[in-house]
Amino acid sequence: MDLSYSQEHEAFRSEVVAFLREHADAAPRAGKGDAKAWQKLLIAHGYAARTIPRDYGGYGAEPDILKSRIIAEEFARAQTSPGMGGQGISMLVPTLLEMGSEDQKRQFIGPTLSGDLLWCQGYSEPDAGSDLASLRTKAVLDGDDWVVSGQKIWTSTAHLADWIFCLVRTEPEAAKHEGISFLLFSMKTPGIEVRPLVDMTGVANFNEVFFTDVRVPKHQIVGRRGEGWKVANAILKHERGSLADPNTMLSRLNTLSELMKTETVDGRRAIDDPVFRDRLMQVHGRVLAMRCNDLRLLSAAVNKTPASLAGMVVKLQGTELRHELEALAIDVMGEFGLLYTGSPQLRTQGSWQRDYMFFLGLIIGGGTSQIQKNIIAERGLGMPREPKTVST
Amino acid sequence: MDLSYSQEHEAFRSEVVAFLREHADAAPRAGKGDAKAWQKLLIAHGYAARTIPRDYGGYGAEPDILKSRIIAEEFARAQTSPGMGGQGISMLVPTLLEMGSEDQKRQFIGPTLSGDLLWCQGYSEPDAGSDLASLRTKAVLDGDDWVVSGQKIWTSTAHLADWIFCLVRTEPEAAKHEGISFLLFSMKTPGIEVRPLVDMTGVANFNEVFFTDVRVPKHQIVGRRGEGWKVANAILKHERGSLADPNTMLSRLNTLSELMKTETVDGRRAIDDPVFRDRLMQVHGRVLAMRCNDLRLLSAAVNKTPASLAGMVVKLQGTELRHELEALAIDVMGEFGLLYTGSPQLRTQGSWQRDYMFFLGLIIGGGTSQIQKNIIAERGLGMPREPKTVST
Amino acid sequence: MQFDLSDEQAMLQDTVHRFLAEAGGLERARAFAAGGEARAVDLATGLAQLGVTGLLVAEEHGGSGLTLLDAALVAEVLGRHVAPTAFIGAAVLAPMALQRAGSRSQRDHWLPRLAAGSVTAGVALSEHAGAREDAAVEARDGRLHGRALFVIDHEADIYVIADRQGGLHLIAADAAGLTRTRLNTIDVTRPTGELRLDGVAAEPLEGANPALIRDLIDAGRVMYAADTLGAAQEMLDRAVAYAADRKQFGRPIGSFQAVKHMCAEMAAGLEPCRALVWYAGHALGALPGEASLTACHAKAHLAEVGTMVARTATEVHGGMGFTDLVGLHYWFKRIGFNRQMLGGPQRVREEAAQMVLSG
Amino acid sequence: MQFDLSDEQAMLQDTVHRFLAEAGGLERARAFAAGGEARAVDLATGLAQLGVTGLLVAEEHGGSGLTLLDAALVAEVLGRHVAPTAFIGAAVLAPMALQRAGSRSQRDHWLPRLAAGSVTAGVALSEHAGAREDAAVEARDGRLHGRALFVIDHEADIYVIADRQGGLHLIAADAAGLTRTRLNTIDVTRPTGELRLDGVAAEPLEGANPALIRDLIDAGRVMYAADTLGAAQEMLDRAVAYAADRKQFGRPIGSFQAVKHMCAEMAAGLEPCRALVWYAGHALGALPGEASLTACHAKAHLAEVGTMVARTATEVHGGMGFTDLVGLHYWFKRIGFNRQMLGGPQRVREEAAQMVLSG
Repeated sequence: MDLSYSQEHEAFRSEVVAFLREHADAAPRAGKGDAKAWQKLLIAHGYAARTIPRDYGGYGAEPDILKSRIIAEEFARAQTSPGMGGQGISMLVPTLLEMGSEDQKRQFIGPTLSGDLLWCQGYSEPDAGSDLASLRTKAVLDGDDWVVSGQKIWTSTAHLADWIFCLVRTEPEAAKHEGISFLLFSMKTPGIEVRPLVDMTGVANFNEVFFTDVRVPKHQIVGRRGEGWKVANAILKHERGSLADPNTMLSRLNTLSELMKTETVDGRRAIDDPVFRDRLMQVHGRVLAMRCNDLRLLSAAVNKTPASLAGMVVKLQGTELRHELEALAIDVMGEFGLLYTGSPQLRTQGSWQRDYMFFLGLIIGGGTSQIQKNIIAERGLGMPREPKTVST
Repeated sequence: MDLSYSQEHEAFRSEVVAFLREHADAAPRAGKGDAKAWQKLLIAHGYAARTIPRDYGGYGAEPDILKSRIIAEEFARAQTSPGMGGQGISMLVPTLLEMGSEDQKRQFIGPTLSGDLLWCQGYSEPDAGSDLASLRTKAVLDGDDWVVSGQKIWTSTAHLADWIFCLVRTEPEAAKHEGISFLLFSMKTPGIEVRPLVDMTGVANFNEVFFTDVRVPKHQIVGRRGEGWKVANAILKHERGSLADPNTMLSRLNTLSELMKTETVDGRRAIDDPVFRDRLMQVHGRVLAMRCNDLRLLSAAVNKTPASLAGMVVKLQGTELRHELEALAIDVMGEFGLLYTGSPQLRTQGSWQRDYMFFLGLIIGGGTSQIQKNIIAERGLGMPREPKTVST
Repeated sequence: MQFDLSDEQAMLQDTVHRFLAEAGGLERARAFAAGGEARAVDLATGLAQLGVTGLLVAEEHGGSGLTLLDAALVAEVLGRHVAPTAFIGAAVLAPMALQRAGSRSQRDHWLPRLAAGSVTAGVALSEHAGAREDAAVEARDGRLHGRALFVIDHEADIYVIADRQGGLHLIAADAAGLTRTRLNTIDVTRPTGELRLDGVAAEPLEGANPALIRDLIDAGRVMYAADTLGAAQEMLDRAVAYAADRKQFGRPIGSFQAVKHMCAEMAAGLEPCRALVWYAGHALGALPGEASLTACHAKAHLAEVGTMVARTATEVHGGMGFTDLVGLHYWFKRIGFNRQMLGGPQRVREEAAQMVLSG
Repeated sequence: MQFDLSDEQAMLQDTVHRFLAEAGGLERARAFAAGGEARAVDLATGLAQLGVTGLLVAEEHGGSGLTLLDAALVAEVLGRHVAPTAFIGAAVLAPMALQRAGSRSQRDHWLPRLAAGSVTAGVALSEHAGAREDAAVEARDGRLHGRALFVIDHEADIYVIADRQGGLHLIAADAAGLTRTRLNTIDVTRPTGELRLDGVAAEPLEGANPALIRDLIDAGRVMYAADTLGAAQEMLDRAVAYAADRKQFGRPIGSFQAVKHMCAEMAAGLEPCRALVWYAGHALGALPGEASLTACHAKAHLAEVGTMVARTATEVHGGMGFTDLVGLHYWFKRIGFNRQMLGGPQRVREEAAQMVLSG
């Protein structure tokens, strides 16, 4: 058990701190500032696209999980943008590195990293959610083009994206996991319609995307025909549990503690109410457990030791915990907790209600809690799979 | 909405109260006194075996749910034994009335009611719990006898019982629900061994019963060969949710409130601790809901209106609620809550720990919570049954 | 002995239910949410014609003189349809206050108007169920000063306002010195607001006293509990229907045990709530010794069960439950609103504890 | 940066695990429960030989000078085997107290004996984590008066006793004026008791002070948390194994989604607890600023998760879990015992709140 960092890593931390001291003013804030210039500066210093080969527009460093963590920690501490995110950078780039052709790597990775090419992800469909492999958007080869028809849903940045990486059914006769291919195409291709999908928070965080005879050049496929499921799973491997980040939760909890010092009922502060204190401490204990679990996962990654169950539970526990943290805040505020966008007395910009709902969305999205529990039971605990059912 | 009783019922209540005033001293208490004489007195006055025909040893009154309730209420208020219970009286007698032959009714009902014949129930087996219909205790016809071999479990009064009503497989070739028969036989028959089954409370509340070539005269069958499942379900209909009785829970809650006035930590009474108060009130609210639900069920029974879902949830909710009530009491007592049989400082005879465990047993027994939820979903909410699985 | 709804009560619920369904149900709430209307006039008019506004008003004043239990039954139906209409303030608390504390002439003047729906009343008494930010109203020399938060049925013509001492007062919405601010909450179906009173001329209800305020709060709490009962029942029904319809892995998701058990847990939690709300509604008029306690328990318990159902029913709907497409969030938010109004569950339980443990 | 067990630590756990398994595991606990033994001498001897009793004792006194994290890892294994043996008092708190507060001669005399297991020490300080029935110990003129409840490792040769002011004292089990009473609890594997002190001659540990009492309680709480971690993990493992084995409706019950999800919920709750216990154990020695807070959270959180696992694992076992046949209740009761000792979860959370919210 050793929570200290080596001299090399401490030196690296100093470097990052020095960089931030010098340059943080140039970082974009609250949607203002030159995000692309900042991204280029970060790549040049190795604080973004750190381990992507230089040939493809990255910084080309050896992977070092602790250095990545140090970068994340220091940028968070300085409340400075850690560069661009999004599904192109976090999911497509690692996948192309693993499964893409040399041409695809050269064509797409650089512009994606620099922010010149924004991506969205075309996975889920109205009838293919938990059962993603049953997706029905089809692509039929016609001459040198795939002709794509169908509908996607939950496409988060479809209205902004330049391109889409998309799962389509190309082999209707094959078994369901083996008939899928992975296509890349421009969102400007004729036949694509994007409709915003308003959710319970009142905002269109997602879109529906409709394809009508969208023609995609034959070579814009990653992997081979019918290998799309394999490619998609290579992507899933790179999806992060960052939405349930325990450090974010801890800082959210601190914000709640501060709020409890100012909210009063009949002149008494919420923080002095033993029942609220007890609920706050219940949440605190659970957040600490997730934070220690996160430390364990980091350590396991650094030392390449297995911690599979500890990783599997993060999404389930983290999203539920965050939802409950927000629920506690609403109870603490009582009727003030009901206020939403546009109210003058709104607390913390209405973020408690918004996140209360948004994290319910996250409990559901990216594999519902039910699917998560199946995975934990079957892959984590080795319990027997459900027997095949007689199809009806 | 009318919670008052009619004049007839109020008069009946006065009668019961008068009876109790006059005779309660003769009732058995804490295992002492002449239970059989008391039972006969109750039957003679119609306070036990009330609706059983006189020909079979009952009182022969018309069914009147309110009168039954009044009897139960007043006997409980007077803390006087309401007569004999047990599976013979509560389950076998109604079943014989519905499915038994005239000879069986005349032979068994009277002595059972009077307490001269004690019964136990042979249903569950080690490998047939939730899936009761897969039971394997077999009975083979040999001349004029059934020859019974196998094992039963969870047989609660097997060590005291004179006779057993027992499910056995008589048609091994038939579908599993159709190969079962319902036999009655003496526990003194050679080949029966009863072994007490100690449970987590430290007491043998149940037994295992082993049958080795037990010979049962052919005519001691209720219904026909292979009709045992039907007969058993007629019995289940008569099983009561009395174990989760909300009035008992309310009185238990009052005992807990009193306890909280005397238990202290660092000199402070538990009742003055806001977190315990809040937990107590959470339980109180839930108990009240179950009590109102019980009133609704009573009213529905009186007025013959349906309240099926309200009835279906009683076992699930009641046993869980009671378990939590006991858990709260243990937390209130802290380390004193750990004490068990034989400790000088024991609170309430150690009943909190005992019932905490016993009600966990009840959550499991008589259809686990998982089975209860299946029933509520499928029969109560009409949700689709699970598809048949390919047998493996 | 009958612990059940009478035929008249079942019919009352059915009548209001059919009216709201024909008025568009969820779609009517959506249209209201889209903005532009201060009040849903069609609903207000229709409900007035059905006698809903005059439910509690005596027959001599043009109402039907029904009980608070009947009002709770209507609240349940309104919750079921997320009806964007005034009720708990306008049709329950204001008539109750006037009837119990108003002078003969006040009753003769206002009750027929409230019953007919030609006047809508907002009610300001949240401070008696926990004052936030030290809001309070003071009455001095026939004028009101101060601030009232979370006014029920805020879009009104007149307001019934409780002062700090337990007095009640009537003011007009256009009175001089009154500043009205709409407080936008998650529940867009029930306008809520703040009143700032800067020496507003008020008409006192002379018969008011703290006991009446207590009764008003009890009644309001049972109404919110009943509204949650209706809203939660509707969410459960929709979850069950969706689970039967929606297929994944080649079978209805309702055939998966996990989904089945989620629905069973909702039903097991919710079904006893129905009897609790009935009992609490009945107690308001008929069992004065139990009314406050059962009102607290109904409010708190329905808040907890409602929250569980709101979340679970949304989960059963999967991603669709998170979107605006099926509109499930209207019920979700209404249940969330009911949870906090007139005291969140924890506060209300502490009130119950004081009754039980001192008694 | 390594947040994981070292090879030595893994080996320590494995050694103790193999010893306890060979000693009979559950069957050894059963035999102990059947009565007749004041102490399980074979286990005490074996663990002493493995160095468990001397884990925290410095090498100069015949121990191995390991850390409180190592002690927590051993506590986890003891919980996993419901081992009927002294540990938290005898091998953790008593050596800690002597090492930190004893004089040179006290240390030289007692520590080698504790390390060798030739002397077993009970520890009485529960009153500092919430005095029940106003129990308390007063020290006057070198003698102890009063009453100490819930003595840890009660079947002992000597006792370390905290007085009301935060002083610590040593007495012999056969001292004049001492009345020892065994308190029978649900957990038959760990004898607990009451001491009545009627002017008992005591040897003070001169270096004692309230800060040390705080440290002892922190350490004790982490040990109970670790014991629960081991016990709960064992219950989960047994539930998973039982569900794979037990067939109903022609399939292993573990293939039913309801059973699967019960196991998944146990795992999801329990797995992060492992890291929390590691961290809290590490903090005891290495992170003084965080030790008390993480000890409180580890104690309270493991109490809650442990209770959930204890109940759920029993349910997965169906009726069999309720019987004595599979002995699951030994873990159930041990988890229940750990929950209350040195402060139930709610009290411990209030202590945490005072640290967090005043800080």
